[in-house]
Amino acid sequence: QSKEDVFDAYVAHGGRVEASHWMPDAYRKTLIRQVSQHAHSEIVGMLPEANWLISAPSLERKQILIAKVQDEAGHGLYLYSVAETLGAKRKDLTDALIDGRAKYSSVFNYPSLTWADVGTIGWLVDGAAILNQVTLCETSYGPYARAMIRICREESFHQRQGFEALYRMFAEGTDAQRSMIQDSINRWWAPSLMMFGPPDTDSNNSAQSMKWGIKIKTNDTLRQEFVNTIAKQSRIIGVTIPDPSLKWCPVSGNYVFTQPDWEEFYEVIGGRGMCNQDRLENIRRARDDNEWVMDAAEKYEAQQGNYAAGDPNHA
Amino acid sequence: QSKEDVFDAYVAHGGRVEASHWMPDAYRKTLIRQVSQHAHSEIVGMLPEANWLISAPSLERKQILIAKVQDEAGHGLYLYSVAETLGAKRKDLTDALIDGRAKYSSVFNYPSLTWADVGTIGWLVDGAAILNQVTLCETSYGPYARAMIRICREESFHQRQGFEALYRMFAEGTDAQRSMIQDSINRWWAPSLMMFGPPDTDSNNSAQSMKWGIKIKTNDTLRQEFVNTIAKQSRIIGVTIPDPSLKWCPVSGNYVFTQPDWEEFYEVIGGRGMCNQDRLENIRRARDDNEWVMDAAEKYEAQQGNYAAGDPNHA
Amino acid sequence: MLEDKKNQLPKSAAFTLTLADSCFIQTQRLCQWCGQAPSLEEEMAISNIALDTLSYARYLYQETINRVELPETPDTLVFKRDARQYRNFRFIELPQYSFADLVLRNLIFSSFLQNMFQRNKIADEKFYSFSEKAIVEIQYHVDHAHNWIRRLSVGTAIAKQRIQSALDIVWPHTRELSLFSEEFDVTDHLQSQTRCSWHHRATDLLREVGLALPSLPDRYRCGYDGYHTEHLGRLISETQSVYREFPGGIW
Amino acid sequence: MLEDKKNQLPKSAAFTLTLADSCFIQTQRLCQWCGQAPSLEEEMAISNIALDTLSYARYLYQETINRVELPETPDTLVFKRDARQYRNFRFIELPQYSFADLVLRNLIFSSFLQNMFQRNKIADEKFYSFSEKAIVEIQYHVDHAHNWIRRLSVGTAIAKQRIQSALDIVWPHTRELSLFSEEFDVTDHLQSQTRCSWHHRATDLLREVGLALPSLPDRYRCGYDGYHTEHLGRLISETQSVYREFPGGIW
Repeated sequence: QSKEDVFDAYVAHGGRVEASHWMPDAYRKTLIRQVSQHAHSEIVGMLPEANWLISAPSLERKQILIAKVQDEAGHGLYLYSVAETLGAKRKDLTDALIDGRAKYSSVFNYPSLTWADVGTIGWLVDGAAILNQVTLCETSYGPYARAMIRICREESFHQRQGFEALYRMFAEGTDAQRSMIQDSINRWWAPSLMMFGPPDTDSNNSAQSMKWGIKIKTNDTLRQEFVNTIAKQSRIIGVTIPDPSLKWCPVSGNYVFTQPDWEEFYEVIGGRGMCNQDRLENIRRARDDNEWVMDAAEKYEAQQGNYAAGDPNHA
Repeated sequence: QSKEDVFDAYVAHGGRVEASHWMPDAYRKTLIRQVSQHAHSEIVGMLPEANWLISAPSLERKQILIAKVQDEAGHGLYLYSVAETLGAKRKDLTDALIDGRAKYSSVFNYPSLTWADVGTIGWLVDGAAILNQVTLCETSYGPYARAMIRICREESFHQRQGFEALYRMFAEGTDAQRSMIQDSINRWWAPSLMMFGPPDTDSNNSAQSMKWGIKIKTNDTLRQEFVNTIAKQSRIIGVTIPDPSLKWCPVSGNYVFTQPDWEEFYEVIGGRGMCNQDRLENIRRARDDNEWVMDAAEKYEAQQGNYAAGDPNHA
Repeated sequence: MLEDKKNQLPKSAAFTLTLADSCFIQTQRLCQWCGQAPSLEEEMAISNIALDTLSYARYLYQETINRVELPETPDTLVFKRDARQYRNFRFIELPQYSFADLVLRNLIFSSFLQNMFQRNKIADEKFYSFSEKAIVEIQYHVDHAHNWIRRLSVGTAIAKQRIQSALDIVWPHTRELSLFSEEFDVTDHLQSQTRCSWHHRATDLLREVGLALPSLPDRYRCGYDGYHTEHLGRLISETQSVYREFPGGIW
Repeated sequence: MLEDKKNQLPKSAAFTLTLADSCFIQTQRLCQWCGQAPSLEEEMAISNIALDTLSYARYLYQETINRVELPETPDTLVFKRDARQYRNFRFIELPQYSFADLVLRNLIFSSFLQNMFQRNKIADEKFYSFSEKAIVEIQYHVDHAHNWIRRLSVGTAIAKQRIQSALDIVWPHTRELSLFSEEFDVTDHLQSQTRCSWHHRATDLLREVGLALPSLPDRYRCGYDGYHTEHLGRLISETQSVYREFPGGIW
C-alpha cells in the first residue's frame, strides 16, 4: 500500500488532514490553488462594494457596508494564512493575481452600477458563495474547514443584510428605487448562476477533488439549490427573476431554469470580462503606490532586530 | 547725462521701450517681477474655476467656462513670453512659483466654494483686474503694453459674462440660487478690494514704478474706481455689498467704503492663506507627474535634430 | 424621457445619441486635465479639443431630439439621465491616469469620430455642413495625438513603456467601435475609402512607432448598449451635482 | 435646519457639531482607502478606525440635535446640508494623497479627539459613559499612528522625506485645534493634565523620530466657522449623490 493509498483511504473515511501531515503533492497544489483563488475572490470582491462606501445613502448603511468590506479583508487574510500552512507565500500569491496568472470568482468582473447592487451582491452573490462554502466546512483539510466555519457565519450575516436592504427598499421605497432594484437583479442573476462554475459535463478536476473531499457537491447540484432558494426569496421581496422559463417542477422538486451564457463565462474567466482590467489595475496600483511604505516598515523592523522573514505585518 | 537719465527722460515723455533697447537693470528686474507675477496669477487663477468645469450646470455655461480658463492659460503663456523678451526663462519663473519664492494675486488663495463663485470671480475679480490692466495698456515697456491690450479685450468679455451669469440667476432663478449668490459676494468682496494692493501709505516700490511708467495709477485710486463701479452694478443685479458703511458721497463723487482686513492680506501674501498650499501643490503635482512626458518630448526633438534650447513646446 | 432601452429608439437616434454621449464624456475627461497638463501649450490644446467635442455633443444631442421628437433639450439629456442611461462607448469613460492615456484615447476617438462624420456627410444631407466643418477640426485632434504618440514612443524608454501599458488597456475596447460600425451599417459607406479608415491609420501609426497591438476580444459588451464601468457613475454624479442641488434653477 | 451660522447655535451644540462633522469627514477620507491600503492588515486597521469615527459621528450628531431640539436626525444633518454648512476642522477634509497623510491626520485628529472626550467626561455627565468607552478605543487609533510614524521616519530616507512633506502640509492646520480649545473653553479642563495633552504627546513623538515641526500661522480661518477648501464640496457631493438622486427614498 503506497502512502497515496493510505492518504486516500484516510480522507475517504472522513479523516482530517492537518498542516503537519504528509499529503500528496497534487492534493497540496490543488488545495493551494483553490484556497488562494478563494482568498483572491474575497480581496477582489471588496472592490465593487468599496465603490459605494462614500455615497452610501444613510449612516447605518454606511456602517454595515464598512463592516462587511472589513470582514472580506479578514476572510482574505485568513485564507491566505491557510494557503501559507500549505507552504505558499502570500506575496507570490498576490503577484500571481496581479499578473493575471491566478483566478478569482468571475462574478467580481461585473461592475456595481447602482446602490441597489450593494444589496444584490449581498443577497445573490454572497448567497451563492455560502452554498459552496457550507459544504466546505466538511472539507478534508483541517485549517481550511475551520476557516470556512467562521467565514460562513459572517457570510450568512451579510446575505441576510443584503436581503433585508432590498426587501426594505422594495416594500417601503419609491418607484424609482424599485426600478433600480429590478435593474440590479437583471444584471446580477446570470453572473450569480455562473459562480458555481461550468456545468458538470464541462467541469475538469471535479472528480479528483471530490474524491479528496476538497469539493463536496457538484457545480450543478449547488446551482440547483441556489435557484430553488432564490426563486422563493424573490417572491418575498417582490422582484422578478429575469428568466421567463423559470418555473416550479413538482416532479423533480426543483425549479427549472435557463442556463446562463457559458461562452460569456469563459470570456470573463479568460480575463476579458467588463472589469477584469479595472480590478487588477486597482490592486496593482495599491501595491505600487504603497511600496515605499512596506519597504520602510521592513527596514525598520530589521533595524529593531525583530524582523522575521516575510511580511512586515507579521513581525 | 548718464544712460539712466536719458532713459528716464525718454520714458517720462511717453517713449516706448522695446526688448532691443538698453534699459536700467532695476527697470528690467522690476518688470520681470511684475510681468511674471501677472503671468503666475493667470495660471493660479485657472484653478478656482477649473474646480467647476465638471459640474457646470448647463452645457452653455460649461462651454463659456472652458473657453475662459483657456484664455487664462493663453494670457499666462503670452505674459511669460513677455518676461522672456526681458531675458527671463520660463522654467526658472515656474520653479520660483512652486518653491514659494514668487508671488501672485492674493485673491486666488481663496477657495471657490459654490457655482456662484464662477460668476463672482468673473464680475469682481476680473473686474478688479481689468481696472489695473487697462492702465497698463499705456505702460512704458512695449511688449507688455501690447500684451495688455489683447488681454484686456478678453478680460472685459469675461467680466461681462460673470455679471450676466449672476444677473440671470438672481433675476430668474430660485431663492436658493439667490442665497448662493449673496453668500458668494460676501466671501469675495474683501479679497477683491485687496487685489489693488495695500493702501498707498504702505505701498513700497510705487514711486519708482510710476516714474518708469510701469505703474500708472496708485492702489487707492484704482480701488476707489472699483468700488464706484461695482456699487452701481450690484444694484442692477440685486445683491448687497457686505459693507454696512458703503454709501455715496456727493461731495467727493465717490462711494465711501470700509477698508478690508489688511492683516489678513499680509498673511495671505506671506503664504498662509486658505489655499496657498493647495494651489502650489496642484502646480507642483502637474509638473512632477508629467516630467516624463516633457522629458520624452525633449529627447525626441533632440533625436530629430530640430531641438532648440529650452522648452520642447517651442521646438 | 429617453430612459428606455437603446433598441426602443429609432436606429438613427440611437446612432447620434451614442456619438453625443461619447463626445460629452470625452469633454468631461478632457476637462479633468485643466490645471494638470504637462505644459501651458498642452492646457490650451486640450481645452481646444474639449471645446470642439462639447460643440459636437450639443449638435448631436439636438439631432437626437429632432429624430425622436421628444420634449427634451441637450441639457436635460445630460443632467437628468442617470449613468445607466448613458450610451457612450465604454473606453471613453475610463479614467485617464496619465498623459499616455489621454493621447491614446484621443487618437482612437478622434480618428473614429472623423470617420463617422465622413460617413454622415455622405449618408445624411442634414449633416452635411456640420460634418464638413467637424472633419477639418478633428484633423487637428488627430494630428495632436499622432505627434505625441510619436514623441512618447521614440523619446525615452520609460515613456515608451508607459504608452505601451496604456495601449494594452485601451486597445481591446476598440472592439466596440467595429461592432458599432457593423450595427449601424457604417462600414459600407467607408469601404470605398478603406485605406483612410480610422483603424488603418491608427494601426499604421502605432506599428510604425514600434508599439505592440494587443489582440481584440471576441465578445464585447458595449457601452452603447448600456454596459458601463463603475467609473461612469462617479463622473455622472459629479457632472450633475450642482444641477441636482438646485431644483428648478436657472443657469 | 441647522443652516444658520455657527454662532446662532448654542455653544454646546456648536461644540458637538464640529466634532461630529469632523468625525464624519474623517470616516469618509478613511473609506477612500478601502482597496488602496498598503496591506490587508492595514485594510482592516483603517476600516476599524473608520467604524469607530462613524459611531462617534452618529452619537455626536444626536447630541447636537438634543441640544438644539430640532426635528433633525443624524442622517438629515449629513445628507441635507450643503458643504457650506459643514463645521468640520479644515485639515480633516484635505485629500489624503499618500499613506503618510493618513497616519499624520490620524495622529493629530485621534489624539485631539481623545482629549476632547477626556474633557467631556469631566465636564458633562451625559457624556460620561460614551466618553469612557471612546477614550479607550481611540488609544488604539493613536497607537496605530505612532507605530507607523515611527516606522516611516526611521525606516528609509525616502519614507522620512515623504512624511516630513506631509507634516509640512498638515501641521500648520493644527492652529485650528488650539483656537477651538480656546473658543470652547476646553483648555482649563485639561490644564491639570497638561503633560498628556494631545499637543505634547504628538510633538514629543514627532521630535523623537527626527521630524521638523513647521511653525504655526498667527491667524487662521477655521473650518468650524465654515471656512473650507474646494475639496470639501467635491466630497460632500459624492457623499450625497445617491441620497439626492432618490428623493423620498427609504434606505
